[in-house]
Amino acid sequence: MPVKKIINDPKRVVDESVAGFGRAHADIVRVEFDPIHVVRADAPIAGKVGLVSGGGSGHEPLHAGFVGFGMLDAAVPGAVFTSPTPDPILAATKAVDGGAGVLHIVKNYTGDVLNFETAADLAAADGIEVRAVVTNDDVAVKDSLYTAGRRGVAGTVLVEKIAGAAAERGDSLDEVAAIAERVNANARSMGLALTPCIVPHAGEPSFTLAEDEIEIGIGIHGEPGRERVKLEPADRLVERLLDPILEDLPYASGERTLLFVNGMGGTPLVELYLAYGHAASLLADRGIEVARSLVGNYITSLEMQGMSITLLKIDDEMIELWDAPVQTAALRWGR
Amino acid sequence: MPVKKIINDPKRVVDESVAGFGRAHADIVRVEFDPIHVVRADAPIAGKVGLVSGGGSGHEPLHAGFVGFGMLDAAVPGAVFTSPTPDPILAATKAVDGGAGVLHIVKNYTGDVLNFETAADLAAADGIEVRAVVTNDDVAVKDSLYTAGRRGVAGTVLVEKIAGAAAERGDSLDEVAAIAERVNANARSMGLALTPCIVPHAGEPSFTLAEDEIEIGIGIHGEPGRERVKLEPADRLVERLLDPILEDLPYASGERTLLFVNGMGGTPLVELYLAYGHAASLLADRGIEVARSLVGNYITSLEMQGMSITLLKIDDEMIELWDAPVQTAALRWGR
Amino acid sequence: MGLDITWAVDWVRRSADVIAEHRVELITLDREIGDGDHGENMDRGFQAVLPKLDDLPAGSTPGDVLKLVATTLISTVGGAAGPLYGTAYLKGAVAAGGAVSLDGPAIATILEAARDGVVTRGKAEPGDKTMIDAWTPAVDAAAQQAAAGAGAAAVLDAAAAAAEAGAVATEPLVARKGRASYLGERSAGHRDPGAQSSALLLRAAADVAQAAAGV
Amino acid sequence: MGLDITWAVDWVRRSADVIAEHRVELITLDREIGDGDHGENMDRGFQAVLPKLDDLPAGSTPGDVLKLVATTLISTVGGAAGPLYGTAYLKGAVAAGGAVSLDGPAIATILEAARDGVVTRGKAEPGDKTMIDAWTPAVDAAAQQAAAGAGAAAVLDAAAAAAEAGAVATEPLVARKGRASYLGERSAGHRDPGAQSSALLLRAAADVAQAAAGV
Ligand SMILES: Nc1ncnc2c1ncn2[C@@H]1O[C@H](COP(=O)(O)OP(=O)(O)O)[C@@H](O)[C@H]1O
Ligand SMILES: Nc1ncnc2c1ncn2[C@@H]1O[C@H](COP(=O)(O)OP(=O)(O)O)[C@@H](O)[C@H]1O
Ligand SMILES: [Mg+2]
Ligand SMILES: [Mg+2]
Ligand SMILES: [Mg+2]
Ligand SMILES: [Mg+2]
Repeated sequence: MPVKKIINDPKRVVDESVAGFGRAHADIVRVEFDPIHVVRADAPIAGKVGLVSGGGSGHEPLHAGFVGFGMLDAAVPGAVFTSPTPDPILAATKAVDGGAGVLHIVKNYTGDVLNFETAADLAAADGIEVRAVVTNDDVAVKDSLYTAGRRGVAGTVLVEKIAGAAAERGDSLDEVAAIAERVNANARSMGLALTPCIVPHAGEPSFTLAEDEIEIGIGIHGEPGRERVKLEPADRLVERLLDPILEDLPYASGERTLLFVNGMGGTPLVELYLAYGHAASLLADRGIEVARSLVGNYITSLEMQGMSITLLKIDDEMIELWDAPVQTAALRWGR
Repeated sequence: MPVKKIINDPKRVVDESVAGFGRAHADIVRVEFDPIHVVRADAPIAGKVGLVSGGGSGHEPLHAGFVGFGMLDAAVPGAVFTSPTPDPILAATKAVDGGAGVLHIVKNYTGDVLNFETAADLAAADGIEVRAVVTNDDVAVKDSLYTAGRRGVAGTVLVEKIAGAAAERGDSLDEVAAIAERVNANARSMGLALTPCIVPHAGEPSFTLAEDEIEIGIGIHGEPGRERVKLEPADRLVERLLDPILEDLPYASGERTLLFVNGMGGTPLVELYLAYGHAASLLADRGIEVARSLVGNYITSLEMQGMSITLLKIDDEMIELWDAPVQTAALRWGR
Repeated sequence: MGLDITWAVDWVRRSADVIAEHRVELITLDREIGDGDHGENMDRGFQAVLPKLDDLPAGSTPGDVLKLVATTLISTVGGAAGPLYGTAYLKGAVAAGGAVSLDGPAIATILEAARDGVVTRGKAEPGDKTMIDAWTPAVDAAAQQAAAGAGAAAVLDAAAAAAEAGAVATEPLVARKGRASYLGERSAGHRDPGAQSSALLLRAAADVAQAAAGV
Repeated sequence: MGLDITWAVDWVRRSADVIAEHRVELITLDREIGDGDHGENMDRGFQAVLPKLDDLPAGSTPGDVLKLVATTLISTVGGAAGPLYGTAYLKGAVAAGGAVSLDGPAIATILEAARDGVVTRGKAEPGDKTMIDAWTPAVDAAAQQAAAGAGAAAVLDAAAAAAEAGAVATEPLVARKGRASYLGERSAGHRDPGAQSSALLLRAAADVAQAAAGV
């Protein structure tokens, strides 16, 4: 069975796509191929903390779409859904080192953590100060004592934006790492899928769902979720995501949040905004102020249909950094 | 069979989604419901030509996502894939009339043209000067003498951006209409689909395709395309779209273009950038300079997988207007 | 025996029922060569007319009913069908004038005015595979019957039968107007949804007239 | 009779073949409780080692081969398996030292060092449903055989058999490490892909040793 995708050779998908990305956004990034990484066009920036993230491909625009002024200095795309090896992470780390140290933003998956660790060790051996923040905002993973821990999902985008703004305003490595940790600690996410996705090399859906079934607690790698339920109205689905988030990190009435409704890639905006509307109503009912919003496909699983909701308990400094100018392929304002 | 979508009631999809959109972007737009239309938060702007577009829903972010500074003053969302009736178009026209006249940007479909015509007549009766530009950039429709004419597709986004910038800098209604016409006259598009989409009220795919078939020359309403071919590598698919475009509006070596690779909603960015890369190479081979680029899901058909390519033969003035600041939900730069 | 306000109101009610019953069929026809919304659009429109019938002032004429349908369809249907059907009913209302009862010739005149309105707005010619291919034979048959002295019910019956045949006859045609035209040759082999809905509406008119005539 | 550089090189070649043959099987296992890339990852890694074998300088030892595999897997596999297998081969290489020939006890020591490396990096315990559940019984069986005086080939054969049994025994387990752990109870009923690839690699080592021993 042929894989129905706009690709040439499954083994060349990432290289060809990243090449196209580099061409389309040559004003913002440059792309290196041996080993593959995407770097801010003006990197390294002397005296600025460098921000590097990366992970398996297939989550676009994450991470390359967030490279640029006010966000990441480099992104390291691995094979589809496979964390990159240490070499390109090391190369990216060197490429963005402006003398003020480098922060690795790593989603909490065994592979990502191990490969970034190795790269950090190698970079340290080359005299670059490296700190890592491991994001783990996914409340779908319960009993994290008995698992590899919570996964890093959509909250990662918020960490990258806010930490990126902190680095851009000249914060030190310690300070940038601290704000990244603070964002991660205050972010909670949960996702669901209506359809699976097909990894190009695998050629088959990541899981199968009946016509009337959905997966709750899905990750971003086409991995099956935590439970499977019958299709329900959007309002109820939104509740299924929001309730565990608010249970995990309760809000007092009057507290502020950033509400992020993220599409998994194949869900139309019409549905994401519909879900956003109900989520905003539910939060208003509880007296939680939606201070900032983000709606769209920012961290995806190829063509998977579904969405995740993220709440970030936000404070004045985070709001200021969120509002700060950003100029990347996928997130841009203020310049 | 239930329709697998994040919706409540198929009949309320548009209202609920537009409500969510309005909430998420309250800094940019306000939403009116009786009759439904989306207006720039600061409309009407005295002395500025007002730009109104609209059409069936299901193409998000088009058009509401393009309401804001430097682009549209109002968008009128119809039912899914159904052009709006004259009432909301009239209401939107009145809401954005700042005394300098209003331009209607209408995609060339019988329903859109007729309903906007009626609204324009009614607005004129109310003393508002209205001009209409009908976009028709789709080269997939051959023999336009024997059809309803070419369809307006992705080129519409470029018309809205460039005409919007002209209006923002203070051009007169005649001037804004003229630049809109010029963009439309220089834009050519063609699309393809790998999968159909499902209109919520219809509950069934718009067409069926075998595992190894694609539709070439697809429109944006889930209507079947012009021909059906076997799945081919991405490079060949790109050629299938670019060749008829370049045949229809040839470029001399050295001429400049804006290359727009648009996703139909369900195709991951990884594929769009891959296609962009090959399109850019082909254009370079022909000595055509890609002066500006746009890659992403800007005019979609719900969750359809596929893409379109648009080339706009661009001149200095169009580039200046393209680069001008824009602040909408879906397109933003320079502020 | 002419057709009065009761017939007009009953026709609208029957139309709403018939369109609702055939909603999925019309969606399916439109999906094959269009965008799959025709049944939904028409159903939305006629359901919107129903409650308004109750507000018709006493002394309303059939023309008033046609005008009510026209304005409601224009403001609720959208798409191509909204303005086209809206125009049809509007022109029909003008042709009906203030008459309280419509005889055979009046019905024929109304149908012709309606058809002409659609042509003026949509620019379709017979054979373009549109609703015009139902309306044109209907108008012709109605004129013929009326000229032969037939009553209103018989005129409508002839019109409905001709429209039904016209709708069927759109099947082999290649579309040259509307959304189906983009399909080129591939539009052949499918019935035009607008022609089909036209036939359904004219049949409803004839059936209600028949019932009114006590046949 | 000890295992020399020829065995080591042949083992790598055989590993590449076996992984390629089982690529889809490993993808499928990983799709069920992970993200469907394990077969692709391992195949990419071993295919990348093959051409490098030709560049091994004369006089290379089995330890050099293990080191070459380690660095290549680390720089080409990615995911969890890349660093974990990379560490396994690296620690194995260190344990092999400069020996030109590996006897039974040497093999047992190498396997133990490899397993310990994986545990140090991945923190998995037996029963967590990871490759450790193939490696731990393999290490134990190898140690037992070596202590009983078995030759290298027999030690590897025992290790492979134990690893195979260990991989099968992961099926009822609930995962507590790696991606499968997110599934909770739903991870039960599926074999761990990394345990399966470990068994395949150890079986390849034993088969090649058997052939070298001329059995
Ligand atoms: N130019 C035209 N003249 C007459 N009828 C037309 C014309 N264009 C479309 N139609 C009719 O409209 C029908 C489609 O209506 P509908 O599906 O509701 O609108 P849309 O095409 O906008 O989705 C067609 O089947 C055809 O009968
Ligand atoms: N912490 C760990 N310790 C030991 N083995 C592990 C650990 N985490 C994962 N694994 C092994 O890695 C295998 C998955 O490898 P692979 O699919 O290539 O990587 P990824 O999980 O990053 O997609 C699992 O089947 C398991 O055997
Ligand atoms: Mg993986
Ligand atoms: Mg329509
Ligand atoms: Mg239609
Ligand atoms: Mg895996």
